[in-house]
Order: sequence, then structure tokens, then C-alpha cells
Amino acid sequence: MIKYVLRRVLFLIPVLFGVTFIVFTLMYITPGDPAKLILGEQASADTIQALRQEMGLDQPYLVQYATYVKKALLHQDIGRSYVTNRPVMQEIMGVFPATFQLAIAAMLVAILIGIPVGIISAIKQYSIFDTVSMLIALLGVSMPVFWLGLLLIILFTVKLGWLPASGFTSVKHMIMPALALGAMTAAIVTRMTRSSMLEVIRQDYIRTARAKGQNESVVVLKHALGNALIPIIAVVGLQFGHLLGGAVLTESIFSIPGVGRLMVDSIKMRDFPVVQGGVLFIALSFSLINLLVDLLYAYVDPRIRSQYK
Amino acid sequence: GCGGGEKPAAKAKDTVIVGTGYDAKTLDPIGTNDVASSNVMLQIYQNLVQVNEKGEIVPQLAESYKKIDDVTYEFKIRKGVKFHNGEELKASDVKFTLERAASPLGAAVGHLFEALDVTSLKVVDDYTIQMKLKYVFPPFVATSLTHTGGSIVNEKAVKAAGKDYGQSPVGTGPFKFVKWTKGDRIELTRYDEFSGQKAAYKNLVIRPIPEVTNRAIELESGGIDVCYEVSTNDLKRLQENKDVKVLRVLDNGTSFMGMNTQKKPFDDVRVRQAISYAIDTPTVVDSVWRGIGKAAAGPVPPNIKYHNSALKPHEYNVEKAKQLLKEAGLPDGFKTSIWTNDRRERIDMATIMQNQLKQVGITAEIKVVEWGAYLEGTARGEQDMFIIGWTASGNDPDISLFAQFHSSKHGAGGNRAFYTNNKVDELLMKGRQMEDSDARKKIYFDLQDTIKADAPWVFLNNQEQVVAVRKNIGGFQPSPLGYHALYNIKFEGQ
Amino acid sequence: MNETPLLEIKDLTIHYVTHEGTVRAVEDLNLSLGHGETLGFVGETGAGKTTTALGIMQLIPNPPGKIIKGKILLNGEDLLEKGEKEMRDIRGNKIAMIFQDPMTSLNPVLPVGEQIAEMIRLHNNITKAEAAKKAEEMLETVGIQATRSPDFPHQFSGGMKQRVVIAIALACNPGLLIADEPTTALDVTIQAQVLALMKDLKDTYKTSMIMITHDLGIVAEICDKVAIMYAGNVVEYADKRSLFLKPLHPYTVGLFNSVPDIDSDEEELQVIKGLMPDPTDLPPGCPFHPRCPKAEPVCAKMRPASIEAEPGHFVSCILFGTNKDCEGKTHG
Amino acid sequence: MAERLLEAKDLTKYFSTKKGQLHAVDHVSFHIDKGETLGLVGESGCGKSTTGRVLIRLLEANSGQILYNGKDVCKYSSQEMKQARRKMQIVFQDPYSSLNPRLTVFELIAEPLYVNNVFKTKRETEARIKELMDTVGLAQRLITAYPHELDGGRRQRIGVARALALKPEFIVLDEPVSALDVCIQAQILNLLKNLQREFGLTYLFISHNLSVVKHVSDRIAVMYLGKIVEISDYKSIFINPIHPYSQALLSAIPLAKLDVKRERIILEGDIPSPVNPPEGCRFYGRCFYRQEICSQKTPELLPVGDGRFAACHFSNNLVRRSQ
Amino acid sequence: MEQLEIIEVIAVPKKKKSALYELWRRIKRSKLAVAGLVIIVALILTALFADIIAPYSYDQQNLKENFLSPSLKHPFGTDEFGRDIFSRVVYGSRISLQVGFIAVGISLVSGGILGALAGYYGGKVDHLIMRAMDILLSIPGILLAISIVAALGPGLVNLMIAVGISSIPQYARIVQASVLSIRGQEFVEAARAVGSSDFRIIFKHIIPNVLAPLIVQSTLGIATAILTAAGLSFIGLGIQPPTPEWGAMLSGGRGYIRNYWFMTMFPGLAIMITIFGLNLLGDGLRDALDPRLKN
Ligand SMILES: Nc1ncnc2c1ncn2[C@@H]1O[C@H](COP(=O)(O)OP(=O)(O)OP(=O)(O)O)[C@@H](O)[C@H]1O
Ligand SMILES: Nc1ncnc2c1ncn2[C@@H]1O[C@H](COP(=O)(O)OP(=O)(O)OP(=O)(O)O)[C@@H](O)[C@H]1O
Ligand SMILES: [Mg+2]
Ligand SMILES: [Mg+2]
Repeated sequence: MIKYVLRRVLFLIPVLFGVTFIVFTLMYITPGDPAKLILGEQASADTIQALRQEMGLDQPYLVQYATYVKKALLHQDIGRSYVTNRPVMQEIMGVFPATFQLAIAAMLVAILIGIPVGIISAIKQYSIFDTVSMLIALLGVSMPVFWLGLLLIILFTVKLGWLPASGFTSVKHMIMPALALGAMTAAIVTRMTRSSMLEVIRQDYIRTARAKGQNESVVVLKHALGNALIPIIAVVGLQFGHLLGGAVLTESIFSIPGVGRLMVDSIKMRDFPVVQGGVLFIALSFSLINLLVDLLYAYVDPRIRSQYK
Repeated sequence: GCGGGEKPAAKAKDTVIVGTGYDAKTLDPIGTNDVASSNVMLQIYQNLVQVNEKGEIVPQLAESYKKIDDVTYEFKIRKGVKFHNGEELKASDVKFTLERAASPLGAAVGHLFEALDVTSLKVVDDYTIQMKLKYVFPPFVATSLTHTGGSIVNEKAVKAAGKDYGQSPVGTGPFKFVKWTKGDRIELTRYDEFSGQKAAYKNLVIRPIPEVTNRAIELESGGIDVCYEVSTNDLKRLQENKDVKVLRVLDNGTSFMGMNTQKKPFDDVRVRQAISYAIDTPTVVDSVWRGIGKAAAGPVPPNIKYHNSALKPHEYNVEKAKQLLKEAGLPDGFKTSIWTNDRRERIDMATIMQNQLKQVGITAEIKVVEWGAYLEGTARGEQDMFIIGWTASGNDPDISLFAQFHSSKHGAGGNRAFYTNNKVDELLMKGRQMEDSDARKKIYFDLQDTIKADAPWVFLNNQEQVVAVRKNIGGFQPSPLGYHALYNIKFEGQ
Repeated sequence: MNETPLLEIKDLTIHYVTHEGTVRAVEDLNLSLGHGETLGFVGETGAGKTTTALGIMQLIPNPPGKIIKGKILLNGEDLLEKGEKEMRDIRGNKIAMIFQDPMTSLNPVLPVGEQIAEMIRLHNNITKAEAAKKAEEMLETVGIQATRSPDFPHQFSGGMKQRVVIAIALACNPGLLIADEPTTALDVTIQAQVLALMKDLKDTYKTSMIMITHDLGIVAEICDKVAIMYAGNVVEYADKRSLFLKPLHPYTVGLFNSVPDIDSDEEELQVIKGLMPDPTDLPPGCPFHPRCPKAEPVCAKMRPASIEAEPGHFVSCILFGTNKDCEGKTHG
Repeated sequence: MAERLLEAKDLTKYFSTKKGQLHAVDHVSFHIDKGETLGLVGESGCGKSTTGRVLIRLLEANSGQILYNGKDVCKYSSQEMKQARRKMQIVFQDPYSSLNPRLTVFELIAEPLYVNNVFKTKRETEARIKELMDTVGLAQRLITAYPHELDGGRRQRIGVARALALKPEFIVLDEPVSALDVCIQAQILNLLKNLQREFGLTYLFISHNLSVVKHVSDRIAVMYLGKIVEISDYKSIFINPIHPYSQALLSAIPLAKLDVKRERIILEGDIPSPVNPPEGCRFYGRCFYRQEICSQKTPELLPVGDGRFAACHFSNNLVRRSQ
Repeated sequence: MEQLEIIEVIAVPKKKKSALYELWRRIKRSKLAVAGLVIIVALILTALFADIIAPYSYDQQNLKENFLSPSLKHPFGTDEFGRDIFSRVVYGSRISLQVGFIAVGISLVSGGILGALAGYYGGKVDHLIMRAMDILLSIPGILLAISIVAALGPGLVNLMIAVGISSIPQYARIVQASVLSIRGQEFVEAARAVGSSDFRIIFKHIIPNVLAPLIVQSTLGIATAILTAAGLSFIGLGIQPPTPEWGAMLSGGRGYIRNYWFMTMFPGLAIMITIFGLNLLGDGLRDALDPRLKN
């Protein structure tokens, strides 16, 4: 098991190289000179040139990348923001907690709604409940998240005055963003739970459990759900990964200082070190979540567990 | 409503929460030149001198200053002023500040100190400093030294913090820095040893809330006390809201649609004039801004010295426009494009102008270009027409005009219309080296006329700073600069 | 022989209502099984064997399946009238079932020991530890070391899995064991192991059994009685000996002829023509008549009733007994 | 002596798997005469299908020779192989997955004709397809049907028609009836026998069902874990199996007969994994007749008289014992 | 053998029409899928006949009649420039469909080819391609899209490219997995046994069988593409005005949401109904194309 984890962690290295390289290339071909953006509109050509030199922007493309990688590997230094001059790590860590909390909250919403509804839909396939909840789930994925967010604000802040419209400092602040962001995920989880349960519920071992005289709730929760969990974990993991990558739109609507907004702002400001570092960080957390998901698979499914030995 | 998650004003309020559009970039005065950062630094730092409401230069950290000759200035510094870290303000700090600002480190504000001869900085004694300019540049004191880029920092604190100074600013101002949660809030607290008038309340929180609508909602629901940059959409509602006061001041900015005067067909003055005639500026401005700001008449905004209030917005005259186009050999109009960045109002103005230009046969495609690419592209002259704004950081007309119209400033320097006119160059150079006088006034009136006639720009609007505050907020006056003094706030009825 | 039989099925009719039409999987099926007897249940794919078995367990998937009518009497009590709770007590406890495919009948994420213990705990009021102990004993009984009880199904071979399934089925010592093709998925040598085990256990536990299969060899080996099923109906029901020595129904005869004989050297097999009829569209009259070599015009009109052609040997065909005389009458 | 159509010499096929080399077919030698049927029996996973596939080069052998009419098929160029393919065909076990669900009966049967450019015109192709459908007993009206609309028996007929399309000499029948019901199975078995008679075909008939194999085969090879353990004519192996595994296999078949009491040999344990098998006899672990030497030395497949072969160190004793 | 045919008379397999008919028959079973199909067909018709349906041009301004509430003259009201929102929503269907279809086209073709190569050749090629896809996948789609739009500049085409590229991995994965599983199926081997070339095997046997999951994924992918494009509009990287893109209309109208609800409501509903329809159809197709349901 440990060996497996180590192998996976080693495997991250090429992925991270790949990710940084792609981002580096994208940023490189993007028009917009960071030096100019930093210095503003009135800076003289000389100062701009000097700054470019200082930032190494005058170097050839691959040299710049090599320098970046070398620094990152040898000194664990992924640079400082061009814009704020803060260490990139600090920039990211500054926004990560909010994103993480938001992701967790949205995921909770998604799981708490998605799994039960999905299960009931599956066991009552073709019933009214099934149809209605699937329709609602579909509406969930159909609504642009920023629109949903706005409507929530109108309802809960403007009309009812219950919840604050911006910021991210207390549980109260989290409710609306989590709902807006979780709606889509909840819908996805619901659908996946339903189809996975439907698949499992037709299996022979479910019939075996029933033939034992087991009551239906145990059959569903223990025998069926236990086996239906893998694809559910997969989507939950994938979605969580995406959420950690930043929910730019939700963060913007609710003025939450998160990874997504940091990234978008940094791209706009051509703050290359932050973009690089951010994507690196996102890719890393994405990969780690994938690893976690795989380990979870092993936890819920002994067949997979035995493969990792 | 008590909707806000912030503490409601139950007891005696001692916290002011301000909602702004953007987060600060850094709190190192020379690290940036953006309004959001200045807005915070203004509360933390002080300058040698400042500009009062009447536009006069008054001493702040300097007790007094005098001009020794055309290019030499001497400042007397107030005694006993303490930095937030307890250090006393000395002339050496001022020297350090200015040297740093003019060094490559201060690239972001370097343009302000171009005229300063850094080697000439001379600490006469602990409370006296002298400096020389490289050339005669009378606006120096008014523009450079009053700018937040010229905020006086403490040498020891800066050196101690090193690269991280931007996150641990130390000034002499009315508020001390406490904590900065990026993207969410900057917390300041009253500096009790402040040398001037101490603030009437203890805590100042500045929160970036990028969505304008949200900002207004937060103000209405009491989540914030001060709301910057109220949008046209919210203006009416806020004005009608009894819990809220709306404060407005015309700012030093001009939005305009520039034309690339080196590109065909905009190299022909008749085409440029035709476009000016084709656009009904007041309608554009009115439809988009709906009561905020006013249609601009010329390159010098109303609050700036030597603004010629006799100028009128462009005449709207489709016939004349067509006539001019015909004269220019383009009777059927032409195809072109309008660049703008993603600011809503600019896109909207572009959309209307696009429609108006169609009336004279000009087909303009709107190109919404992301800001970085926009600056890059317009600096290189890739654009045909482009919408942008220019806000002067002081009230001297030189700031409004030089970078925009002097041929040495083509492209990235600020002159994105690539406007070239020897007479204008000459006048600009002359104007910036003169002390205020009628002669200087004449030069700037001349400039305004010439530029308007040459029509490198379609003047769109002079913006307005619209700040809404809760009813109980007193003592607040918005500044045309877009960043406002928050330390004067007093709670009314308390 | 006038004591109540262990199981008696009367006029059982089960339909599946699908988009393609109504599958009449079981139609007016009658059957009985005495205590301690083993009944072989033989028929082609789709004949309705599994459906009948699930009907007895009342585990017909609903929708689309539905028991339309009939009685299933276990020791004289009609299972169809029992509530779900009572049925749960009966399932596993009084009637247990083994399914065809051992690979899929076990829950892949639970240890086998736990799966056996689950059954025991459901029907006996004992602690977890006791149940686990008992489960291990059951494993030993079916020839698997008790130490393997914490292992998961994928760690077992097919034969062992089927043994575990058997262990589960027998854990509560049910009066009736229904085995639905328990060895079809297994290799010959493994099948032999499992069959031998089942025979042993049946003798030890004195369990009555319904053995569903399409392999007449297996029937010959372990059954006492045989029911031949065709298109939802039992067409012939007899004592094994009587059936093997003297099959009556043309379908049964055809079935015997289709199996290549290991001992003789026939060149060509005498096959039954054609295919099972479309279950949503059964032919009128005797469902076998289109394929029947002895079909007469009347077969297309009338459904033959079950006749006791010889003592204890029932057959549904007009060739026998009174069926000959009721020409023209149509039954249900 | 009959003409020898095909001979496999020392044929070996290993698969590389995560756990190691999987010895699917391990130094196997046998021959098939023209017009005869060689039955290949053995339990699941013993390498029957792999043998069949290697023979017609659907899989490449790791080593060994396949002599077809005396020429080594393994050395054929791809062009030669394409020609040879027309003579060597295969019918698969699973009539469900061996037919592309998106093609009609016509397209399915036409495929071999089409890819080998047998006919120039569509008319000829169509005629041939109709002829083939007649041959295998498929009604003409099914020509536009899709496989999923047909039952297993009919599908298997399509498989047979495809195999026959190119007029082959030799067909590998890989469990062609295992997936079918007894009645349908009998129909297909009859069909295969008739075709053999009519076209003089040679079959390799793979099955795990001994009674079926016996019904169609002239000779039978018994396979265990990648090795052939015995080859005999179809009668002797039933009357008098030599290899202990053959004996056990035979005794394990439940007979649809009453009162035939047989001595049943119940083998212990399961078939071991074919991955990196140890030296010695593959059957060692389950053999009721094993001796010291069996675990050390791999027995060769050797003639034991009457044209029979067995791979057991004690075949001589066993031949006698069972007599 | 004559005996074999006698029975054909009785056991007639149900006669079925073409594959397309079969698909329709399966979709028809689910009311929701039919509803989805109806929505999408209606949408396509709207896009095709936008000129006829829309009462005004999408960019016809009338600054004096801005912010009009819905009325007979302007069923969805007018926007800040006095443009008819109904007409803009109608024309917007063109844009959204273009974005959806072309973006999916891009990811489908590139992802499909990559996935097919990986699946068919296996081994190193597979490893290389799929790891590259992993890398692409671990960069959040919207960030990738933003960077691409920032790099290429905004506009309809670039937007479609951006959205397209960011979902390549999904298609590559599906195709790779399907090809892998189909390659292992016996009918592929059967084709090889009768002498079919690799080319024929890929195009005649593998690709048609991969289509089912791809169709489903594409239907859902179109939905995602439309939503992503809307999201990009929100961040200000969308399509140029005055193009009536729903996402841009929605995000442009958000400032007015409290004053003039209709400015966001109708484009919002348009997006929602479209996505809804696509999802309904996608789910329906998934069920309809599920081989396990084949009888
Ligand atoms: N869940 C179901 N939905 C619809 N039809 C069904 C269902 N289960 C079984 N059937 C149909 O009912 C008929 C009887 O099926 P059943 O499974 O009882 O046959 P069987 O004799 O057990 O066959 P096999 O030997 O293949 O197991 C068949 O035609 C089958 O297609
Ligand atoms: N492509 C492959 N890759 C790896 N292993 C394989 C492959 N094909 C077959 N095998 C393995 O080779 C061994 C022999 O397989 P083969 O299919 O020849 O057996 P078989 O006798 O035909 O079995 P069955 O009766 O189940 O069809 C098995 O263990 C199988 O798992
Ligand atoms: Mg069955
Ligand atoms: Mg095989």
C-alpha cells in the first residue's frame, strides 16, 4: 500500500512538469507584458526594459522555463507575485482556506442531497418521486451558477434579509455560495447515485441478500450502496477536485477571496508566477484528491484493495 | 435590515466598514500606482504636502517649504512626528523615501519622480531636507509629492521588512495596519499617537466587493458603512433609501474614444472630425451613465486647473459627418473596429457608438480585449479606435495632457492615439515649465482648442465619484482622485 | 401419501409486463413436492424455471413481474397471502435459494464469513460473535477452512464461491432448498465436487430440494422427481425412474434425443425442430404444438390438461388419457 | 494412412501479465488429418481457445511450428497469410459478442467475401450469400436483420456461414454450441456434421462438454493447464482413459441415464494458475496417482500404442490398470 | 436441413426497421427524453428561422425605448439600448448552438482521434496520450479556457476553441476506454479471422460501436460548452457585442436584476431550458443506447 502511494506520488512529478509547461507556454504566447501591467501606463521604456530584465522576461522561452523549474526544484521557490511582490506560496495560501471551505460546504450540500435522493429515485424507479427529483436534478445542472447565485442573493439578502451577500467569514456567509455551487454538484451526484444504484440493484447478490430474508433497508443501504459507492466516490472526487480548482463564478458573485478569483485576476494581470504557482497547486491538489479517491476505492472495495498490495 | 454578517451597530459604533471595488495590490507606496492601494495607503501614510479641497498645496509632514531657485526646494519637517513603529520622523526618512521612489524599485511610480535629481537630496539637519530637479518643472510639488507614491516611509521599518514591506506598512498616518486577508479585507486600527486630528472611531475595515450590485446590497442591508463606486443602476434606489446618503464629486478623469491617428483613414483629420460629428456624445453618456458624470467637452476635466468651461461637447451632426467623409474620399464609409476592455460601461458606450456610426456608413466591430492584451495592443498601435479613460492624479493640466498628447509618449507612454502635432508638443513643453500665471493659462486654453480641432479623441464623459454611506456616517467627503480620506468620518447621532 | 406435501403450487401464473408486451413466463403451473424429496426442474432457456423459483420466494422483480394468480402452499399455508414481514422470516429460514452464478451471487465487498453470519443472525437470536462462529462451522461443513472466513469473494475460485453460497443457503437449515442451476457456471470437475457436496448435505440435513437445471445428467444423479417445463408450463411430472425409462411427452422425448449420448454412436441427433415460442406471443392451444412431431390439428386449439397417465406420472398432452376425449374444449 | 492436413509442433504461447508469464499453451504438439475432426477438451482457461487461435494465426505463437499441408504457416508473409486465411476459418463460442451488433446479416456474411474480393459484382455476392444462408439454414427474409434480433442458434448459423463463405478446408470451432440450449445445440451439431460431410471439411472442435466432443470427433485431445495430456481416438478415451486427469474428467460427467453406476473420481481443489507454473506435471496438485517424480519432471506426450498418446510418467501402468 | 426452416413460420423474430428507427423507438419510451428532443428540435428550428421568428433585428437600438417591460410589442421587454430582448434571445440560439456544436466538434474530433490512437495501439502510445490527457484534465477547464482566450483574444471562434480544448480529455478517455473494450470483443477478432485490414476494422467495426457513448457525451458536452461560454462571458471574456449571446446577455443584465428583472430572466431561462433539454436528451440517449438493454 505504502509502495503504491509512493509510486503515485512519484508519478505526480511528470504531471506537474506537464502542467507547468502547458501553463508556461500559454502565458508566454499570451499578449500583454507583465512589466507594463505592473508599471502602469506612464512608465518609461527604460524602466520597463529594466524590469523585464530583472524578471528574466528578456530571456529565451525555454531558458525562462528552465530557470523556473530549477528554482522550484532546488530552492522550493516558486517566486513572488509580480503585482504584490508577495511570495506566491503566501498568495495561494491566503486564498486557499476560503476555497477549501467553500468546496467542502458545497460538497456537503451535494452529498447530503444527492445521495439520499439518488437512492430513493433508484429504488422507486419510474415513480413520481423519481421523475420529479430527476427533473429537479436536471434543473440543477441547467442553471448557470452565477445566475442562481444572483437569484439567491435577491431572495435571501434583498427580500428576506437573512443572509449576507458577500464575504466569507462565518457559516452564515457560506450558506448561499455553498447552495449555488452545490446545486450543480448535487445534481451530478444525484444522477450518478441513481444510475449506480440501479445498476447494482439488479445484481444477483442483491437477490441473494433478499433471499436471506434481509429487510429492504439493509439490502439497500448495506448491500447495494456499499457496491454502488465506487462511481459515486469517483464523481464526488472529481467534482471536489474541480471545486478546489476554484469556482471562479461563485467566488465572484459572492465576493469570496478564493483560488479561482486569484487565478483569474492573476491571468488578467499577467502575474505569471502566481498563475504558474496556482495552477501547480491546483494540479497538485487535483492529483492528491485523485489519489485519495483511489485509496477510498480500495477502502470500499476489497477487489481493488488486493490489487494495490 | 440586519442582514449583514458584520456586527450590527448595537453599541457605540467604533468600526467603519468600507466596500470598495478592488483589493489593494500592495501597501508599499512605491510598489503600485492603483487607486485601490492608494485608498488604503492614504489612511496609513502621510506626505510632505497635500492638496486641500480648494486645490491648494498645504503642508502635511512638512511644516513649510520654500523654493530656493527654479529647481531647488527646501522642506522643513515637523518635529515629534512618530511612525507607527515608534520611530521619530527624520529628514533621513524623507531622503530614503524619495531615493527609493526614484530607484528601479519604484518603477510603478517612477514617472512621478522623473524630474527629481536624486543625487541632489541633501539632509541639512534632522528636520530639513533639500532637493533639486533636473529641469524646471513647477507642478512637481503638487503632483509628485502629494501622490501616495510619495508617502513618507520609515527607513528602519522598510529595511527590516525587506521584500515583505508591502504587507507590513509603517506610516505616520491616522491609522495603523493590523491585518490583511487577501481579497477579503484589510483591517486598520486608529493610531493613538497620531500627530494630527485623531480619528473619531477605532477600527477601519476596507473590503473589496467586486460585484457592484452586491456592494450596494451590502450597504442597504448594513453590512458596510461606506460604498464606493455606486453604479448607475443602484444610484436611484440608494438616493431614495432613507438609511443612506449619496455623495458625489466630479473626478479628474475623462473617458474618450481615441483614434489611431497614424493608421488609415484616421490619419485624415476630416475622418476624425466626421466621427466626432457622427457621435451624439450626450446621448451616449446619458444612456450609459444615466445621471453619473457628464458629457466631456475637452481634454481637460472640469476640476483641473485651466479647464475651459466654454467648450461644448462635440456637435452631433450626421450631415456634416457625411460631408466630411465624402471630402475625405470615403463617401460610403468604411470598416473599422473599436477596442475596449471589459468594463461594462465602455462596452455599452461602444455598442451605442457602433450604432451611431452605422448612420454615416461606418461599420465598426467592437473588440472587447482583455486588459493586458488591450494595453499591449494599443501600445503597439494595433487598434483603429479605442475606448479608454485617463484620470489625472493631481489637478495640474500637465498631468491631464502631457502623456496623452505629447509625441514622445506614443504608445505605452500614454499617447495611444499616436497623436503628433508639433505645435502641441511645443506648448506642452512650455506649459509644464511655467509657474501658474495667465500666460500659462493661455497656453492650456490654446492646447484645448487645438486638440479639440484635431479631433484625435471623441471626448465621451467626465466621470464622477459616487460614494454612498449609511445615514449615520458624517464627515466624509469623496475626493475626485477616487480614493478618499476615511479618517474624517464621524458617527452622527452618537 | 395423504399427509400435506411440503410444497404445493396451484395454478400459478406470473407475467412480466414490458414495453415489448406481456411475457407470460409462468402459466397455470401446478406442482407438488413432498418432504425430503428432490425435484428436478428441467427446461430450455426461458421456460420459466427461474421465474417459478422466484415466485416461490416472492422475489419476482416488480415491476415488471407480477404474480397474477395461483397458490403457493408451504406446509399448507399460502405464501401469497403472507405479508412482507412474514415472508422475510420464511426466506432463508424455511426456504433458501442458491442462484446460478456463484461469481455474482456473493456481495463482493463483504467478507464471506459475514455474509454467512448475516443469514444466521437474521433468523436466530444470537450475538454477532456466536453467528461468526457458526458461520465458520458452516464454511468447514462445505469444505472450506474456517480461517478463510474474513476473506472476500474475489479471493475464492468459482467452486469455492458456490460452496459459500451453499453454506449461506443451508445456514439456517431450511426445509426447502431451491437451487437454480447451481453448477452451470462451473467446470466439470468442479461441478462434480459441488454436486457431491450437495448430495451429502441434502442427506445430512434432510432438506427437500428443487434442483433447477437443463442437464438431464444432473437430474439422473440427484433427483427423486422430475418436472419438465416448457413455455411456462409443466408438461410432464413424474418419478425420475418412470420419466427416464418411459418419457411420455413428445417434448421430453425430444429433449432426451437432443443430448449426445456418451455410450452410443449415433451419427445424427434427433432434434426438436424450431425454437421456443416468443414468450409475449405464445401460440394458442398446446404451446409445443408447432414443434411437435405428433401434433394434430386439435393441438392448436386446445390446451391439454395434466393427466395422470400412469400412477404418479403426469403429462399434459392429448396423446394420453382423457385428453383425447375433450376435443374442442378450450381451457384457460 | 490419411493425409495429414495440419501439424502443430511444440507450439507455445505465453501471455505477459502483471503477475508474470502466463503459460496459456505450453509446448503442444498434435496433428489433424484431412477430413477428420479433432476434439479438444479441457476445463475453462486451460488454453483451448488460445491453441485454436494460434493455429490460424489470430495470435502469434511464441515458438513452435504450424505445418499446413507441410508448409510452416508461422513463416508466411502477410500476403501469403491472407491467402491461407481463406482456407482456415474459425467459428467463435459466443454468438452474441462475435457478431458486430451494427451490421446486418447480409453485411456480416458479406464481410469475408468483400475483404477478400471474391466477387466482382454485387449480384454474385448476393447470390453467394443467399446460397450460404440456405446452406446453414437461415431464412432469406432474415437477410436484413440485425444480430440482436435473432436467437443464439440463428446467430451461430451466421457465424458458420461467415466461416464457410471463403470455402475453407479447415475450421476451428471454438465451443460453437456451449452458449446454446440443448435443443439448439443439437441442431447446430447436426448442421456441422452435415457440412463436414458435404464439403469435406476438417475441424478442430473445441469444447468443455465431453459428450458433445465425443459426438463429433474422430480423435480427442485432452488439455490441462496449457498442456495436452492425452490424445486418443474418440472411443478408446471413453472406454479406457489413460491419463489420471482424463479419467477424472470422464467420471465427472453426470450421465442422463439411470442405473449406470460409475466409479466417480472427485478431484480435490481447483485448477491452479497458469502463471509461472512450477516444474513437473501440471496435474500434480490434484492427481490421485501422484508420485515423487511427478513434481520434479514434466512428463512428455508420448505414444502409448494404438495411435494414442499420453503425458504421464505412469501411462504404461495406467493403460494396464484400466484394462 | 429442410427441417430447420419449418419452424420459421411460427417463431418469427419481430421485424424491425433501421437502426435509426430502433433508436427512436427506444427514446420514445421515455417521456423525458422525448421532451428533451422536442426542446432541442425547437431550438434548432428557432436558430434556423431566427430571421423569420424575431420581430426585430438583434442590434436594432432605440435609446428612447429602453428598459421597457414585457408587452405585446416586446414580449420579453427591451434592454438598456432599447433592443428587443425577444429578438436577441431568438438570435442567441444561433450563437449558443454554434458554440455548443463547434466546441464539442473540436473536442470530439481531437479527443476522439487521440483516444482512438491510445486505445487501438495501446502500450506506450496509450500511456503517453493518456498521461497528457491527465495533465490537461488537472488544469481546471475554466482556467484553461481563460488562458486560451487571453492568449488568442476573445471572440466567437476563440471561445469555441477554448471551450473545445478544455474538454478534450473527457472525450479521449471515453473513446480510449470504448476502443479498448471493443478491441477485445470477439467480433473484432472475427473480422480479422476473415482477413479484414486494420483500417476496415477501425472504421467498420470499432468506430460505429464507440459512437453510442460519444453521442451521449456530446449531447451533455454541448450543454457544458454553452454553460462554460456563459461563464466566460461573465468574467468578461465572452463574445463581442452586440452579438446576442445568452451568457453575455445574462451577465450584462445582472446589474439591472433588481430594477428590470426581464433583462436577466429571459436569457437565463433560455440557457436553462436549452441545457435542460440537452440533458434530458442525453440521459434518454444514454438509456436508449445502453447495450445492456438490448434484447
Ligand atoms: N425481469 C424480467 N423482465 C421481463 N421478462 C423477464 C424477466 N425475467 C424473466 N423474463 C422472461 O420470462 C421468461 C421466463 O424466464 P426465466 O428466467 O424464468 O426462464 P428460465 O427457465 O429460468 O431460463 P434460463 O434457463 O435461461 O435461466 C423468459 O421469456 C424471460 O425472458
Ligand atoms: N489476451 C490474453 N492476455 C492474457 N491472458 C490471456 C489472453 N487470452 C487468454 N489468456 C489466458 O490464457 C489462458 C488460456 O486461455 P484460453 O482462452 O485459451 O482458455 P480456454 O481453454 O479457451 O478457456 P474457456 O473454456 O474459458 O474458453 C487463460 O488463463 C486466460 O486467462
Ligand atoms: Mg433461469
Ligand atoms: Mg475458450
